[in-house]
Order: sequence, then structure tokens, then C-alpha cells
Amino acid sequence: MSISLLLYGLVAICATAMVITRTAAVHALLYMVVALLALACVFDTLGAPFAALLEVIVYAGAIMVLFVFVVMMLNIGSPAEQREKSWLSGGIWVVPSLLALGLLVTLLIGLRSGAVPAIVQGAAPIGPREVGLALYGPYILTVELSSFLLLAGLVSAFHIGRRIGGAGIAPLHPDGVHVGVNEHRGVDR
Amino acid sequence: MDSFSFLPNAVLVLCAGSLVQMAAIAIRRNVAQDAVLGLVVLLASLAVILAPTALVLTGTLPLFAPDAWASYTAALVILSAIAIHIMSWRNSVLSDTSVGSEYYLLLTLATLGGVVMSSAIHDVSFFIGLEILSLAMFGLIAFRNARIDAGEAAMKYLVLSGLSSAMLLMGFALTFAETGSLRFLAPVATNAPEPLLASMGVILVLTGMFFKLSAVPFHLWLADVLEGTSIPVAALVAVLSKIGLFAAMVRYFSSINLYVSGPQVDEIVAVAVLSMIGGNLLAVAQTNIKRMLAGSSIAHIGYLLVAFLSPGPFSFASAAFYLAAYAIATLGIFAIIAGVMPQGSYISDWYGMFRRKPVAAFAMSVMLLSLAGIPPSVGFFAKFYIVAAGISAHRVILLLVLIAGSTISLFYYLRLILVMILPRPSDSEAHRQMPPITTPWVGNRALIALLAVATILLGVFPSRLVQSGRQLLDVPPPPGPSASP
Amino acid sequence: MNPNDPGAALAIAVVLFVLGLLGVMVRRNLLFMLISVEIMLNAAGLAFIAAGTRYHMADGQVMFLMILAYAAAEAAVGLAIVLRMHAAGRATLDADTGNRLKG
Amino acid sequence: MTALLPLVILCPLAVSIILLLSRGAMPARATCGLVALGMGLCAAIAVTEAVTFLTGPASTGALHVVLWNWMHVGGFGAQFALTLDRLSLVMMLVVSVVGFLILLYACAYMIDDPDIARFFTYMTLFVASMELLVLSSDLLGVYVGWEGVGVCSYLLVGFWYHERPNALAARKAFVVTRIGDALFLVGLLLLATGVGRLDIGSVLAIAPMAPRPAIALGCFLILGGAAAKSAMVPLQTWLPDAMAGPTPVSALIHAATMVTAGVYLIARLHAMFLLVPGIMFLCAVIGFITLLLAAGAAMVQTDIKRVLAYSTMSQLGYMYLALGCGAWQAAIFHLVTHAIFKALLFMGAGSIILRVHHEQDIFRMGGLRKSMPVVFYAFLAGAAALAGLPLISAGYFSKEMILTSAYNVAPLFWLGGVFGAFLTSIYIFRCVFITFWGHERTHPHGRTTIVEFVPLVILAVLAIVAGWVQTPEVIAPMHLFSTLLAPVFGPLPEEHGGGMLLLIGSIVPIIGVSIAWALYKPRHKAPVPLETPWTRTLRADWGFDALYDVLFVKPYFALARLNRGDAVIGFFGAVAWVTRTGGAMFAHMQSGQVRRYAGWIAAGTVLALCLAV
Amino acid sequence: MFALPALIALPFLGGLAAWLVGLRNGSARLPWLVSLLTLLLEALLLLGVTGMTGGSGWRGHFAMPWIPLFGIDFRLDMDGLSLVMLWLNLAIAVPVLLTSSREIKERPGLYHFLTLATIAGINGVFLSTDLFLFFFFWELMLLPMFGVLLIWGGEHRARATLKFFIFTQGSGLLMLLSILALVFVHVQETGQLTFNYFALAGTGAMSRAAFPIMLGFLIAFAVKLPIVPFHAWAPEVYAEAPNGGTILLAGILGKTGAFGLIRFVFELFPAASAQIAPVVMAFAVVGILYCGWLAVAQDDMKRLVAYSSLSHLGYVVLGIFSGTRVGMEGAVVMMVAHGLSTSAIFLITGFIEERTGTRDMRRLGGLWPAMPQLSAFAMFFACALLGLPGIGDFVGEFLTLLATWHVNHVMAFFAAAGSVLSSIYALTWMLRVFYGPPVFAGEAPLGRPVAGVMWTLGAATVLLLVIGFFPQPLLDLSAPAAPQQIVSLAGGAR
Repeated sequence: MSISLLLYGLVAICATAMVITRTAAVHALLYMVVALLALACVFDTLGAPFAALLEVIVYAGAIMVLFVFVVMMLNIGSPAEQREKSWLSGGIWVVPSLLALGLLVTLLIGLRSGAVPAIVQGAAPIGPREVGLALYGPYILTVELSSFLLLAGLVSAFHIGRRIGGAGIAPLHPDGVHVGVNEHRGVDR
Repeated sequence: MDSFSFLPNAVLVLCAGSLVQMAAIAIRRNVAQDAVLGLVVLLASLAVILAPTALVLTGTLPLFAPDAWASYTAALVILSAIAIHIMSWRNSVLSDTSVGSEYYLLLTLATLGGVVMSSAIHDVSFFIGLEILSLAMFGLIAFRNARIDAGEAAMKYLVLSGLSSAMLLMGFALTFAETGSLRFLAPVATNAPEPLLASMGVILVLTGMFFKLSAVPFHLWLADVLEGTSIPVAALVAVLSKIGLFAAMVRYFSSINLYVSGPQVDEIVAVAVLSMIGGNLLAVAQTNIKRMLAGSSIAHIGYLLVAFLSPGPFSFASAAFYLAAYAIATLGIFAIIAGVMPQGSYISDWYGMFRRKPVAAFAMSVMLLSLAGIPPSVGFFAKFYIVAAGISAHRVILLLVLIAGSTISLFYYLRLILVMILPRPSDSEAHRQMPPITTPWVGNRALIALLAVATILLGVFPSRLVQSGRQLLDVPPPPGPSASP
Repeated sequence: MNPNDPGAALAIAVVLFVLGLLGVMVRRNLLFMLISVEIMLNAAGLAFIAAGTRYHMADGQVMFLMILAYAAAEAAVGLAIVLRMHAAGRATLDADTGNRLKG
Repeated sequence: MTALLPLVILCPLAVSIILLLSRGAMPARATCGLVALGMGLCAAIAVTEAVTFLTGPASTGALHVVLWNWMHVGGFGAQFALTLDRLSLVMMLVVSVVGFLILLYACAYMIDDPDIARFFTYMTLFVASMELLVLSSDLLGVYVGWEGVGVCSYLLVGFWYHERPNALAARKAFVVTRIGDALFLVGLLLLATGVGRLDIGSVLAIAPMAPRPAIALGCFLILGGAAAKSAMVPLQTWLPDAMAGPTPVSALIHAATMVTAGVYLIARLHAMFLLVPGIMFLCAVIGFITLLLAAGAAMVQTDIKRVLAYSTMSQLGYMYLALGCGAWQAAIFHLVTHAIFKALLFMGAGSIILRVHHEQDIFRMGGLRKSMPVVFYAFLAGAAALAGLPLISAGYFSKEMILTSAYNVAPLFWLGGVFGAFLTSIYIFRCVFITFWGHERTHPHGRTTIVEFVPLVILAVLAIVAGWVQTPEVIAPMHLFSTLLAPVFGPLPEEHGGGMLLLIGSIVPIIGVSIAWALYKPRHKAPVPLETPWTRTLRADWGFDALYDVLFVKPYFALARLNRGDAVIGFFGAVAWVTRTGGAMFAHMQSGQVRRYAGWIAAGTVLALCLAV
Repeated sequence: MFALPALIALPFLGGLAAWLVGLRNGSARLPWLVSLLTLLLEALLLLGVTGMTGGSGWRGHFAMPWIPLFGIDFRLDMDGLSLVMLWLNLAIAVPVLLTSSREIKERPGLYHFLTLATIAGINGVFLSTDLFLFFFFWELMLLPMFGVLLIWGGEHRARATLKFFIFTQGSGLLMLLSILALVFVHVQETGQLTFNYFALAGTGAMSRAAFPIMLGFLIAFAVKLPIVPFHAWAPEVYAEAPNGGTILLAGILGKTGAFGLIRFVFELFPAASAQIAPVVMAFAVVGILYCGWLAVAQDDMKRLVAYSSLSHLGYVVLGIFSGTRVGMEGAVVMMVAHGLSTSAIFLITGFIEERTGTRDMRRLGGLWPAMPQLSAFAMFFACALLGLPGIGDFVGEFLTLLATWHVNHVMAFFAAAGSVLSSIYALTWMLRVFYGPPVFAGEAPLGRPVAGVMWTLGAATVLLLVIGFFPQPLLDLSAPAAPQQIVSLAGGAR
């Protein structure tokens, strides 16, 4: 079981590494789906089948699909890939890698020195039932409030997306300085 | 679990209100009607804060604290929201009937997020409040459809906010892994020798908080966002979100002994120093008034952190007072900009304002002096209060930095006043036409007048506010009712 | 290694988290940034679940749900912004160039 | 009678104030009348006071008039009080009488000047200050007069302010003497600290009990102040330039009174100086050097007033020599005779200058003997007194008195003094011969008025006969002057080698005059000034002026000019620059690139985590 | 009872009235009259107050609670020192307002208001004996000054104002820090939270933290005075301010720093200030020489006078830090005399600027024949600058030097050498402006003298002479009362 956990984890890590290094968006998204599926397996191994399911359904199923839609809408072609390749070359990796490495090392040190975990031996997995009880028991307020979170996201996304069709973007002044009149026009329409 | 939780009245009212607002939009779009509705909701939520009773739900986790600190900061958040609401009205950006209604809805939601945060005593409620606010802010920041800047600002904020939220969550997760509790900072209570993992978690949490507070070096987004978005939203970013977050931060650390130098305290000290110096230096270099205010805002967060780091008889009271002073002055400035010269984003646009709009210029000067901490404005007493707190906690080095920072800040505050007094130089920037000057609508005028009068009156007679503040906050806010984790 | 030891899972979470962070720092394409942020959020969720397992508490999964909700909402809003910026003339989704807000 | 004493100061002061308030509206003649009246009154009161004092009961002691309490703080007190004793009596008489005569002369001299009111405002103010200086019983009061005369000197040197050189000379005169004043002031601080008050009587009473180094320092500082006022080396450079003022000013201030204030001061404090022989010796050396240097410089001057100026310095050198040798009576005696004959010389020169179109170069004069006989004889009398022609001049007796005392201290001093006298007789008669003999090179115009004549004649007579009040034992047992001052200075000490010295002292001036005649007797060719590098240096005050210019004046102004913007302000400017640069740096951090921002966030977090680890 | 607060309120209200009156009809006459009336009333009030005598050196007292939670009172006390400073303030105010009508053409009402508000603030500084209140007034008196500087200042006023603002406010914050530190030390020792000057006096004297606390006060006052390394704002501000503002700044505003040094640094921390006294005195001596030296190089008349003013303030500092009674009283006399003489000189330079249109001495010269009376006054005040005995400045200079000599001979020597430098710059000023061939030729092209200016100068002359010859009443009056003298009274009041 521990082997499988590590295996799944390794898959997830490799897939994620592929995600952030791909030049083509679609490839990256596919690797992302792989990573998410691997993670779902990790969840399941950890005894969280409900979370694993949600991971597959919501993350891989909904969110990633949303990304794919957008990629399709934007129609990013091969010139974009070339550009991505050029962006990813050279010294651009150095500083971020160092920072990431620093973060990784420190966090891993923290993990190693963590207090001995209070492991509940042989416990049953925390299934949907337990989660449901928790959600609609002690966390009922949280659930209610998260609906407002979603509402805020909804309204925001709706509002931002709403104007795409219209010609609501004011042209830029050649020198990049906004002219007040333009703004007025853009607004008053 | 036979635990129980309070549900702050304001949260309830704001939730219900936002639903009503949404329904109203769905039924019939009318900006004026929706705006009034939003204002009513905000006022109602303000009114219920003062109500002595609070809803108590049994069988739930304790998510909210019903204490004075929560009421005070919630009231501050709602009052800020009301001010933002008032200055938004007749804003040229929002006068578009097709989208204006959502603006007020988002404002209500943002207020909800702020209020939730300010009374949160649990990681979950804090996270939810934070994200309600963030999501509402994405929409609000991007609200200036007419300009690409708004989109860019929203994008930057979104990516970085996501990053910092992830950090925050990682931090929560690590502390949870270490302590098994999602209550605010149970680790300190449970584990006597501070475990490394938990303290790392706290540091990650701090990253998330500092990002939202825009403390150096997590501040870089603020200036861009303020510049990119519309003025009322800038006020929201600079004031409302910070009040909520600072309130939560105070509560999050209320059980840590801030006297003892640990990694977290060291980090906060370092960040406070950097913010006071960096924010002011940043503001000095700016020519854009909103970016300048961003720098100023960063610096003020630094000052607040000094109060935060000075446990003692004055700590929270001084922070509370400072929050109010900062909110009054900053909101006042944004209200004036919004009312008088919504497009006057460059400092040089404000030349000769004392001749063109003497009252507004005077009010602006009062606000700037308050931010600079010069009597007889309330900012002076606030700074005095903070320095008193710092002195009583022997934070001498921090205070020296505070003074250095304040001295730098004088430069840019005064420069703006100076620009308003001086006539426009004939040679420079002659090619650029001045943005038009408008007359603020009566509500905004009343708002400006109220804030200006409050700035001076509270500066001269701070006694009452201090008194009530001290009564409210005599004891530091507890992490919550004494329920077992 | 104890199979129920969530330490390994936490380590995986940390690695994923760092990879996500690296992605945000390295990529210039907005879309990849959003994906990287999703990775980070996901890693945080994994950490919660792992921690929840350690104490055998459902709280970790509840937290994961909240994260999920936020990730979904954020992705939606983020993608909306991406679309809008694209429509506004940012053909390349490059977050570096064409910045008008700086200094 | 004590009530009258303040009037000596008050009369000229009142005149000054009236003239000031008149704002020049008064007619010139009325102004002159007022001045004559005021100064006459002053002189008359002074004489009356002197007579009453000498005949009165306290004639050997001192008479104190306390005017008012000036300040009294902590342990320190100072009063405005006047003291009349025999020394101040002599000084008062010199100032009042000579002053009266010179002002009378000035009435004629300045009558055509439109600014005559201003002139007399300053002049009378000067007299008042000088009277205060000599009468004050408190050293701080002396300092008031001391500075007052300094300012008046400044004002009068720069009286014709239209010309920049005059103004420059005035500033120079004041600043150089101010250096001495500062020393004097420090000396006062020292005394005030030690004594608690600056009352001369108390100071002198306590001085013997004070630690010697302190007294030495105090005496040194006061000597410094006196030396600057009296244009002694090394602070002598201002006096020749100060001749830029109207000639009566030179007569009154830069010959008769102000420059001798230092002599008076040291004589006044002689009891203290006696305690420190080293300072006395220094004083003598200063006088000795000055008398030789100035005499040398006077040899080659071409400007008649500068000749007289250097002669003044030289004569003051004699006085300092006398002071240094402890010959107080001799110094004061020479002071009095010098006041008479030098005032006479200056007024004579003034009359000449007035009539030859303000020409001051003696080589452009000549032959004035016939056209201005009265002036000629008066000038001759003065010159004789200056040269110390035996028996027929006042200067002879006083100078001999000094030389005799000097011989008793150090024969070298005597030798130098005699050499100085030799030079003196040469240069003054060079001046006389060139000016009054030979061809007329500038024709005088106008007439010398009676108002000018009267003071000239009176002083000429005095210059001839005044010396007889005090003669060497060898000639006549006449000791009026030393007897007069005996209560102050004690009896005259026993002197040795009187006869021989006297003989040499009497012959040397005659030789000098003869040499002058040989050199400058009337010839066909007009005399021209000697032009060699040496004479040029000598003429320019031995190069002192140039040296000081290079050493002090130029660097002072040039460096100040260089630092005009103030380096300290520059420092704060640098701080501001650093701030701005820092601001720019922080602004630069905001590159607008999201991933950079993310990088900063990560960096902050990593650093904090490292803190934890 | 209410005389002391009235002293502060009256100018403020009068100024407000002047402003309002000026708003109603734009003429300059009415505000002028109103402020004149205000000054008259103030003078009467002050006259009444002068009669007040209390035991123990404190002559008047007023107290009411303000922010009781912090132990902050609205507390005013007056001793002889404050009385002298109040009179000086009034004396300086007269020419400032009297001559305003000539210079201030634009918005005269506002000018009168700002000036009078400054004066009110200064009065507050001189009277307050609650440290918070003191700080409040300390900052408050500057605000209107900034307005004066900004609205009516010269060409580079923006820069100058910024400098002034940053220097004074920055150092003020340092003082705030010190005040609070002192208060908290007091709290730790007695458990009583109070800003009362008298209560804190004991703490200040005793505490081991006295030295750093004192330093904060010292720096704030040193900036305001200013003492030399902190003087960087002064020349520019003096030069750029309108003449009324310059007079106010040099004449009285700077003196608040000296007042603070006496009242707060020296009386609160006698031991600590005695400890640092040699250093401060050394700076003062350096300042005397340095500024005296730089004054000579200036081309701008006002800058020259500014530097001379800085040089003279060195004597004040010397006197105060000599730690002797002689020095203290000498410093007070110096302040008064310097206030009068510097104001008069700035009045003169202002008048010259008004008439000739320039302050640049390279373009001036030979003014004496054109304006003989003014020149005569200039001569007199130049003499005051160079410390001519018989003029008030000398008394102060001498007493401070005397006190310095007590402490350190070398310093006294160099300080006395400053009188040589002062004579150089004062006479250089005369030389470059009034002497020499006339640059502005003609009979009287510069117009007739103005009676108001001349009378003011005459009054200043008379006052300086009176101080110079009869300083004793001033000396007797100006001795600061020790805070310990009122401890019992304070206990009773609280």
C-alpha cells in the first residue's frame, strides 16, 4: 500500500513536472489530467474515497475541461508553441528554481522533524458518510457560506465575461497614456 | 459534538441582503434601485451589529467570535463599505445601467467577506471569508470594462491571490497536520515546545496574510491594482480588505506571546520594518496619485504591524484606533478623487486645486495631514497611540524605523498639498490636457465633509473614541469560546 | 514505511506545491500560470487530506471541498479574465510584455 | 560737582542724537554752531571738573559716580559708573580739549559737504564714546566705549561711501581692530570669572592674589586688544588704509585719541601688568618693533596722510615701549604731546589737502610755504615736535623721557628708539621739504578760514611749549606731569645716565633733519619718489598687507565662496538622493511582471522559513 | 483664571475673524484692522497677565482635563521665561502684520489668519506644561507657517517648504517618541499615567533612560532652533518665505527651540543634559564660526541674514548648555535681542527687495543716498549683529560667553572669535548693499520711506538700546522657574 502511494505520487509529480514544462497548452492540460487522476488514486490510498471521486469529477472533469475550452477558444497554434519554447529557455529557470528548491528543502526539513504523528492504526477510510456528516453537522455554516463564495465567483465571472462580445475596450492612445475623453466615450455608450 | 457557534448578525443580514439584491437584479435591472438596496443592506447590517443578541447555533463548530473586537472591526468594514458605496454612486464607470447593479451586489459580497474574516476564529471561516472577499474583488477590480488596465489589474491580482491563498492553505494544512486542529493557532496551546512544522505552517499563513495586507515584500501587486482599477474599488482594496484581514490576523496571533522572539515574530518585525521603509520609499518615487497612495497604504500596514507587535495595554486599542484613522483618511482621499477629478490620476493634475476647488482641496489636505500624522488630525493621535504602544512594549528600533518612515512619508504627502496650492507650472507637461473637474454629488460631498470633520474633531477630542475603544478592547480578543478542539 | 503514515503524502503535497510555485514563477503564459495555481491549490488539498488521515478526521476532506470550490470559482473567473484580455488585444497571453501597470 | 561729570559724555551724545534726529535738515552753519556749542560745553565742563577735582579734597584719590546698575546676574555684576582720577582726568582733558579743537577745525573743513550732519553725528558720538572709555570705572563700560569708538571709526573712515575703496578700508579697520576686541573680550571674561565683577578697582585689588598664569593670560589678552586698537604689529595694517576718511577724522581718531586708547587701558591696568614682567616685556618688544617698522615705512610714503599714519604708528610704538618699560608717566606724557602735535600735523595736512583739490601725494605739492604761510608754520611746529627737535618741541621732552626709561630697562630699546627718532626726523622733514619747498606743482585755491586757523595756532603753540611741563632733571627740575600722575603711578623712578643720553637724543634729530635737507632740498628737477622693489615693499607696509591677504583674507573669502551652498545642506541633499534612489529601486521592483511578483513572494516566504529552520 | 487660554485663543479667533472679514469683501484693509485690534487686545491681556504673580516663580496656572484616559490635561502654566517669550512673540507679530499690507496683495485675510494662528500656536508652546499639549502646539504652530510659506513664498518655495516640513516634523516625531518614553518610564516607576510636566520632572531627572530620552527632545529642538548640523533647512526657508514669514520664523519660531531646550531638556533632564552639554556646546561653537563664515559668501541678502541668525543662535545654545544661571539668562536676553534685531533686518531686506525688486547683492549697491534713513537703521542693526555693546545683543552675547568661559575656556575663546566673523559679514552686508557707487542712481528713485516701517524699526532700535543699557528688569524676569517649585501645587490640582 505504501508502495502504491509512492508510485501514484511519483506519477503525479512527474506529470506535474511535465505540465509546467510543456510548450503546448493542450499537452500540458492532458498531463494535468494525468496528474489529477494519479492524485485521486493517492487520495483513495489515503482513505479518502469521497475526495478521490470529487478530484476526478470536479477537477479533472470540470475544471480541466474548462481550461480545454478556453484553449480551444483562444486557438493557440504552433507559433505560440515556438514562443513558449523561447520563453522557457535559458536563465529564466535559475532564480525560480533556486527559490523553489529553498522552499522544498525547508518544508521537507520541517516535515522530517515533525512530531510523531498520532496514527490511528487500522482505521477505516473516511468515506462519504463521514464527510457528509461533518459537512452538514459541525460545518453547516461553512457550507452555507461557501455558497456565497460560489455566488461571488459566479457574479464576477459572469460580469467579466459579459462584455466580451461588446466593443467595450477603449482604444489606446499611441503613447500609452489614456485620454480622459476616450474613457468617457467608452463608458457612456 | 455539543459545541455551538455564534453567527454574527451582520453576516446573516449581508447574506440575506445579497440574495435579495440578486433577486432584484434578476427581476428588473435598475441601477438606482439596486444601489439603494445595497445601501439599505449595508445600513441594516451596521445596525444589527449593535444589537445585543446574536444567533447561536448548537452542534456546529465555533467559527465566529462574538466579541468586541469582531464587532468593532466589522463595523469598520461596513462603514468603509458604506463610504465606498456612496463614492461609487454616479461614478462614470458605474453609470452604465447594464452592469451597475452587479457592482453593488459584489460590494455587498465583499463586505460579507470582510465581516466574516473579521470575526473568524477558525481556519475554515477565515478562508471562506477571505475568498468571498477575493472573488468579489476580482469582479470589482475588473469592473472598469472600458479599460484594459482593469483586466490586467484583475489578472495580476487573481494569479497572485491564488498563489498566496495556496500558501495560506498549505500553511493551514501543515499546522493541521501537526496539531490536528483547525482552530486558530491551537498549536501553541497544544504543543508546548513549538514544533517546527507548525511554525512553518504559521509562516506560510503569514505569507498569505501579508500578501493580502500588501506588506513588503509581498506588496508588489497593490500599486498595479490600485492604478488599474476604478477609484471606489481602489478604496475597497486599500481599506476594506485590509481592515478585515488585519482583524483576522490579530485574532490569529492573539494566543502567541509576541514578546518572545520566534521565527514568526522575527518575520513580522522584519516585514514591518520593510513595509515602513519600502512603502514610503515607493510612494516617494510615484507620479501617479493612486500608486502613491498604494505606497502610503503599505507603509501604514507597517505602522499597524508595530502596534500589532506591541502587546500590552495599548496594543489592540491602538491598532483599532489606527485602523479607524487610516480608514477615514484614505477613504476621504479616494472620495475626493472620485468626486472631484475621477481621471486625475497624476499628481500633476492636481496643480492649483486650491483655487479651483478650495473646499475639496482643503479636505484633501486634512486627509493627507492625517495620514502624515500631523495634529490636529486624527492621524496624529493614532500615530501617537501606536508609538505609545510601541514604547510600552520597548519596541524602540521599530519605532525609530517608524519615525524614519514617517519622515520620508512627509515628503510625498506634503508634495501633494503643495501641488494643490501652487499654480500649475506653465512649461511642464503643457502638452497634456488636464482631466475635467467635476462636482461631486451631494452624498459624496456630505461624505467628504463628514470624514474631514471627523478627522479634525477626533484629532482634537480623541477622548471619547479612545474611551469607548478601551472599554471595548480592554482585554485582547480571545481566540474564541473555551470549547475543546 | 508505515502505509498509514501521511508523512509521505505530505511530502508529495509539498513537492507538488513547489512545482506549482515554480510554474507560476517560470511561465509567462497566463494560462499556465492559472494551471500552476491550480496545482498549488490541489497540493494544499492533498496536504489537508493527508493531515486529516493522520488524525482520522473528516475536517481535512471538508477543507479539501472548500478548496475545490474556491479553485473552481477562481478558475472560472481567471479564465474569464483571460478571455477578456485576449479579446482586448492581448493575443499572446503573455503576462510579461505589454504591462501598463508598473513602476 | 559730581553731577557734572556725566555731562562730559552727555553733551556730545546729545549733539549726536539731535543731529541724527534732524535727518540732515539742519543748515550746515547751524550744525556747526551746535557742534561747537556742544563740544565747547563739553570741554568747558571737563576743564571745570579737572580744576575742581584737583583743588578738591579727593584730589589724590578718585571720584566715583555710579550711574546705574547695568546687569547683575548670578555672581556677576556690572555697573555703569564713572571714575575720575588723575589718569582719567588727563585723558578726559585730552579728549575734550583736543577734540573740541579738532571739531572746530572740522566745522570749517566739512562746511561744504552735504552730509555734514551725518559727519558730526558720528564725530560727536565718537567723542562721547571716547569719554566713556576713559571715564568708565568698569571694564565692561570701557569696552562699551572701546567698541563705540571702533564703530565710529568705521563709520567715519567710510564716510565717503561712494567710493568703494573707502568702504573697504572702513571694513578692514573695523575687522582688524575687532580681532583685538575679541581678545579683549576674552580677557574680560577671564577677569570677570576670576573677580566676579569688572570694576577696575576690584580687579586691580584682587589681581595680586590671583594665580599668576591667569593674570598673565588676562594681561596678554588685554594687550592684544590694545595692540589692535593702537595698530601695533602684527595688527597694524588697518591704520594706513583708515586714512581714507576725512582728515579731521584722522586727526581726532587715528592720531589723537582712539589709537591711544590701548595705551590708556594698559596704563589704567598697570598694577596688573606689573605682576607679569613677561607680558610687559612683550609689550615693549611690540612697541619697539612697531616703532621701527612704521618709521621705515613712513620713509617712503608719498601720500601725506599715510606718512602721518605711519608716524602715528611709530609714535604709538614709543608709547608701548614706554609701557613695557614701566614708564607709565612717560607713556601718558607722550600720549598727550603726541595728541597735540599729531592732531596739529593732520589738521595742517588737511588744510593743504583741502586747498589742493584733495590731492594727497606730496610729490604733486611743493612750494606751499608761500601760499599758505600759517599752515606752513603750524605744520613746521608739529613736525618739529614729531621729530623731537630739542628744547623747542613738546615731543622732545616726552620722547626723551621714554628713551631714558627704555635705557634703564634695556639699552637695545634705547638704541632702537634713538634710531627711530632719527628716521622720524628724516621722514617728517622729507615731507615738509617736499611739500613746502621747491616749485609749486599744484596751485592751491581758496583761503584757509579763520576757523581753521584758530585750532591750528593753539595747537602749534602747545606743540612748542607743552613739553616744558615735564623736563629732564638735567635741563630743568620741572616735574609737573609726573607729579600730577604720581598718585596713580607712584613717583618717578630714579634714572641713570641722563646727560649723555639726552645729548645723543638731542643731536640725532638734528642730524636727521640735515640729511632730509640734503636729500630733499629744493632742486630744479622735481623730486620723485624712489621706486625700487625695496621701497615698494616698504611703502606697502613691509608686505604685511599682501601677506595677510594671501594667508587669511583671500582663503577666508574664497573658501567661503566655494562652500556657499553649504556642505551640510549638501549632506542632507545626499540623504534625500539616497531616499529617492531607494524609491526608484522599489518602483523598479514593480516591473509589472506577475512572475517576478510571485518570485518576490516566494523569496519572502523562503527567507522566513529559513529563519524558522 | 482663563487669561492663559485666552492668550492662545484670542489670536486664533482674531485671525479667523480677519479671514472671514476678508472673505466677505476682498479688501486688505479690513483684515488688517481686525488683526491689529487682535494684537491690541492681546497686548492688553498680556499686560494684565504680566501683573500676575504667584509664589515660587510660576505666575499663572490653568488646567482642565483633556484626554483623561492618558492622563493628558489641557494645562497651562506661566513663569517669567514664558512671559518674556510671550511679549517677544507679540513684539514680533506687530511688524509681521503691520507690514503685511505692503507685501501681501493676494488673499490678505488668509494671510492674517495663518499668521495669527501661528502666533497662537507659539503662545501655546510657551505656556503648555502638559507634554502632550506641548507637542500638540509644537506641531500646530507649524501648519499655518507652511501655508504662509507656500502661498506667498518665493520662487523655490515648494522645495523650501518640503525641507522645512520634513525636518521639523521628522524631528518632532523623535520628540514624540521621547515624550512617550518618558511617560512610560514614569508609569513604570510610579504607576501613574500622566503627561504632566511637573510630575515628569522628577522622573526625567532620575531615570537611567534619561539620556536617550533627552536626546530625542534635544534633536527636535536643535532642528527647530537650529543648531548647526541640523540647520540645512533654514537658509533656504528664510530666503524663500515672504518677509513676514521670515520675520516670524527667525524672530520667534526658532526661539521656541531654545525655549524648549530650557524648559524641557534642561529642566527635565539636568543630569543628562549636563552630560551632553560639552558636545552641544561644541556644536554651537562650530555653528557660530561656520555660519558666520558662510554668511559672508552669500549673494542673497536674506540668506546672509539667515546665516548670521544661525550663527547668533549658537550663543543662545552656549548660554543654555553652560548650565549656569548667568548663561541661561544671557540666553534669554540673547533670544529677545536677536529676535528684535533679526526681525528688523529682515524688515529692511524686505523693504529693499520691495523697492529694488531684488535681494541679490550683486545687483545692489550704494543704496545709502537713495534711502538714507533706512540705511541708518541698517547700520544700527548691523551693529547689533556684530555685537556692539550698548545694544541688547551684546548683553546676551557677553553673558553667554561669560557662562561658557566658566565651563570651557577654549570654547569661549572660539565663540568670542565669532564676533570677528560677525563683524566681517555684517560690514560686508553694509558694504555690498549700502556703500559704494550707487547702482540705483538718481535722486530718490526708490520712493519715499514708509512711515510704518520706519516707526517699527525705530521702536526696535529703542527696545534694543533699552535692553542693551537696562537689561536688569529683563534678566530678573526671565529666570525660568524650576519645575520642582510647583510640585506641591500640581499635586493639589490633580
